[in-house]
Amino acid sequence: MTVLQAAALAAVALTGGGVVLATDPVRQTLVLGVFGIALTMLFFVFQAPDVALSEIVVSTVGLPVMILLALRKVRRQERDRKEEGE
Amino acid sequence: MTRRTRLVMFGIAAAGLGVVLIYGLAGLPAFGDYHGVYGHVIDRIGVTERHATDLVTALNFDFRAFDTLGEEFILFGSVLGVVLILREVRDDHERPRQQEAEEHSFAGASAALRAMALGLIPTLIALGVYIVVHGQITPGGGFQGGLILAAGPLAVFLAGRYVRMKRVAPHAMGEIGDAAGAMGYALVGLGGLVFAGVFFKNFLPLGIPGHLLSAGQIDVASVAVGLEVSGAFLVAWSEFLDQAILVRRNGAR
Amino acid sequence: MSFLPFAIAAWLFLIGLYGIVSSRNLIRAILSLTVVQSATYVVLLGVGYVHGGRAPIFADIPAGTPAVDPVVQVLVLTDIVIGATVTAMLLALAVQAHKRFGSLDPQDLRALRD
Amino acid sequence: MHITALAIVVPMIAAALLVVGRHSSPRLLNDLAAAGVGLSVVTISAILLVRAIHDPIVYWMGGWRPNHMVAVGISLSIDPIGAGMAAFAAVLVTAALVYSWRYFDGADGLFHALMLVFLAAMVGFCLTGDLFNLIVFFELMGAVAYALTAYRTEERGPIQGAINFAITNSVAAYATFIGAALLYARTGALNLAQIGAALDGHTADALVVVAMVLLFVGFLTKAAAVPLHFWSADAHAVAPTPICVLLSAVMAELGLYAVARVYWTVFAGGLSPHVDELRAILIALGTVTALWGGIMCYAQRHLKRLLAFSTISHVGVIACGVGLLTARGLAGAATYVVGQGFTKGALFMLVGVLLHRFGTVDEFDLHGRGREMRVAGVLLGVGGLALTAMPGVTLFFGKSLIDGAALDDRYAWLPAVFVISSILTGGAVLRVTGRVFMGWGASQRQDDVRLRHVAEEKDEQRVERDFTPPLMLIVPAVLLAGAIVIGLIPGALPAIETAAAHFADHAAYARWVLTGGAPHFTAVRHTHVETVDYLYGSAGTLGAIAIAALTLFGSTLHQRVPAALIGPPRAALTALRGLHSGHIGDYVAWWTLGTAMLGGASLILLT
Repeated sequence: MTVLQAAALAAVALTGGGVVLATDPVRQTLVLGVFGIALTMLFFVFQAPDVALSEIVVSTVGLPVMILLALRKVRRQERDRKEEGE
Repeated sequence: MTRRTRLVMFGIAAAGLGVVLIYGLAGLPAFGDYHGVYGHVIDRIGVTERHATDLVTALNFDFRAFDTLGEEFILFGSVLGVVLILREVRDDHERPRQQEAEEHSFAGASAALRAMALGLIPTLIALGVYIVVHGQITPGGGFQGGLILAAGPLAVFLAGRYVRMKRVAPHAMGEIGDAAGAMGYALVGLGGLVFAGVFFKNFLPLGIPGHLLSAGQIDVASVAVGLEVSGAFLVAWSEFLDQAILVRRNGAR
Repeated sequence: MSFLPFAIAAWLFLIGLYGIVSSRNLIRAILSLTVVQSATYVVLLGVGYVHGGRAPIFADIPAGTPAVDPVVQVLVLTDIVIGATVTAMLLALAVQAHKRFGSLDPQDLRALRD
Repeated sequence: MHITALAIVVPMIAAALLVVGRHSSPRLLNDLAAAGVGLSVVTISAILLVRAIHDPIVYWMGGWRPNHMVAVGISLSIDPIGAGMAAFAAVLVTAALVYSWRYFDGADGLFHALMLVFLAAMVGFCLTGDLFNLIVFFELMGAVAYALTAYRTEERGPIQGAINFAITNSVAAYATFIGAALLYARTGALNLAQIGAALDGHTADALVVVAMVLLFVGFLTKAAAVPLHFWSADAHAVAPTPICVLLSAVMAELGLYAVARVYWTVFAGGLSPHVDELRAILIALGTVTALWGGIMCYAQRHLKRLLAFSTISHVGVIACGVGLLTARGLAGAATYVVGQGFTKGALFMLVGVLLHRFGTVDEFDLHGRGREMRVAGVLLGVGGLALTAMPGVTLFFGKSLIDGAALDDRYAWLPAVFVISSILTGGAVLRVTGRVFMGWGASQRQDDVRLRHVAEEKDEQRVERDFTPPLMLIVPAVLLAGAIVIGLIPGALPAIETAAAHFADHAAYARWVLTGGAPHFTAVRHTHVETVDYLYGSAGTLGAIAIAALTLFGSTLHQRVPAALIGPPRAALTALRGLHSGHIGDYVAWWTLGTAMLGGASLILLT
């Protein structure tokens, strides 16, 4: 195993744990993006460029857009509910 | 179960599952020592018989094209699912927040960001198309390219124009692209059945390896997938976008 | 050292499960689910790797060059699409759940208790 | 055969067309088109079944035939059991589509499109001969089912049910991915026959056993075996009725079909030295599932949840049939699947009739309100009796075969478990029939709080109506007729026994798939229903009638029993019910525990 591969694996392990352990959802989304980039690097050093390309488009554009919009909706709902309650 | 009981039970169970997983994975050949027969056969016949140089794409759209058919319909079905799940909210009791809908600013998009995003659009589209049609030669293919293509209209939104994005990529158009792409992919398979006698059997000229119009059905399949993926992601994004922008009429404002 | 990729896959699988079990926010559970899934990518690609092998793209390398296994890469591609779409659907469900229950904490989702 | 792939691709293309035209096409067109496509898939599957009975069919996608016994493409490997399951699924999807003509007032093209994709997924799942392809169709089935479960998004139950369904089943699917990766690493193959051939002659080691456990756990999650079942009672209880029919009558059974298919094609050779231990594990699992489901079923008053738990109980019985790991047990399981599928489908549809009419599915709310609905009442009663595996119905013949297989294998106590399952599940339906359609028994339960979801939820159709569309009764009547008659068709049972024996022929499967040559099967000895089977069958039916009568008319009985005798079982039942908390964290924790236990037991006993 090359140093690059070991480093990419370590990055995946750490950021993967980070996604789970991050408390704030927005921060978690950001960590998820970093995790996606770590996976992409791993796929590159595993000689899988097709997979790496897929992973990068999904994890930097495809999913974060949806997650952030969903979070925004949730937050807005919470605010509306609070205003209604007052 | 209380949270505590749940976590204790999970802790014990996870330790057990960890042992099971490690036992199983320990039987794998050492990392880097793989000599599976399937990959070798594909390496041998992929270029000669399919005239494709990217064997992953050749597998995806030819040898194992049938898997990809299932995959495309997972995408298709899930996006229908997103539409189905979020559909109720767009009826009469919700409407776009006026000021934001007309000139939506995404997280305080500055002028510089807008200019950048606008500049991004043609680049994204060109890159997307390139990746879709070169799938059989170099890394990439319908899925990756399609997603990048869909990011074009998304950049319009980043540039701060919600309504304009809806005009550039109306919801119905995304939906039709999604369905037509999925169907197109199935039709590639059916073409094989009609013209070559077997479902997904190549019925198009193979061309010269490395050239744009090579590898038979792979290119057509890749374009169909690209269409589907860009439609699918547009629909999904715009559903979530509607969610984030629509508000209840009887709400605070 | 040659076991490292697989050990990390097991770690991702279990830590992801922990994230779902311990979650007080559905969106966090959904993101943890993607971590569970990434374990499958690492196993599959780890299995098909060949020391010194090139990517299975014979555009700029001569035929016969040792290459890593292309089959597992196709499986991972399918896997990624499945993951992204299921995540999208779950996010939509989470948005609806928040609308109906007023909360994303699984503890507050109480429509189904026996 | 040229039409082979059409069974899968025709519903897919139709689904895409329905989506393209969904904003303009009228409801009637969608209904007719979807049902028409369903019927065409029934026809294609039936043709495949007839051909496969003659000789199994291998269809290599893309014309990629195996290269020196190495599969480069994906095969559909079609034998009578696979084709029969596909036809069975297609019949039930078509029935559900016809039933929903009048059921869903608001259904648009989305519903029909998703149903057709669901159909394509199930047919593909039954016919494929490739491990990864099997998993892809497994996921496709799941993805569509999650969406359909959440169909009524304006209510809370469906949303939560769909979330629990999707998360649990996704985790399960990821486990199957790892299982497939392990087998691919060992054998370099994805075709089931080729993997099996590569594993033959080597004693199974930890890798093979863990791969098997991960695959089985994935499939058993969809089948809803205890303790991987928690999601299913939720999802089956909240999905719209036509979807419940498919989840309960087809999808759960397909999970067990996959266990059987993968065991016999892949593992039967390598695990043959440890077949007794594996049998013990699977039968333990099936027994717990059958009893747990039965008890929970009888304890319900929410009718859809009641039927959901009854499916879990029957899944336990079928798991025992498969788990005996003999051709006879498998034949019994296959027959049982058909009988239970048609019966359960009809029962869900009849509960749907009550929901359509009265806007509730609570047993006590409905007390006596069905007196005018004679047809529905008779049908529900007949369905309840069929569910007890009364002698003569298809379920009875299936159960007899499994009983026989159990006695062959020194599991003499297993028939008693099945009788208990019949009594509890059939008795629950008979109890409901008596209470709702005859007005027997109490209209209130004093000692029990109302279920939260009944109390808080408006049901899927809150309006009350004074009519029932005839189709909503005709379709379940036809299904029930099928559930009663199929086992009586001359030659049907021997044909199933032969098909099961061929299905279980590990070596022959590898040969006919990889070489394409005609298989040489050994002659199959057919069995007969014996007197003791009629005894078991009657015991189930009479017991069910007795327990239903006791519940309805013996309300003062429990006051005469000493409290010391009644207290502990009641506390246990409360505890058991408390486990079904609806909390996704609980469910995934249970899933982990179940997987760890199954994996631990397998590693200890099978290596």
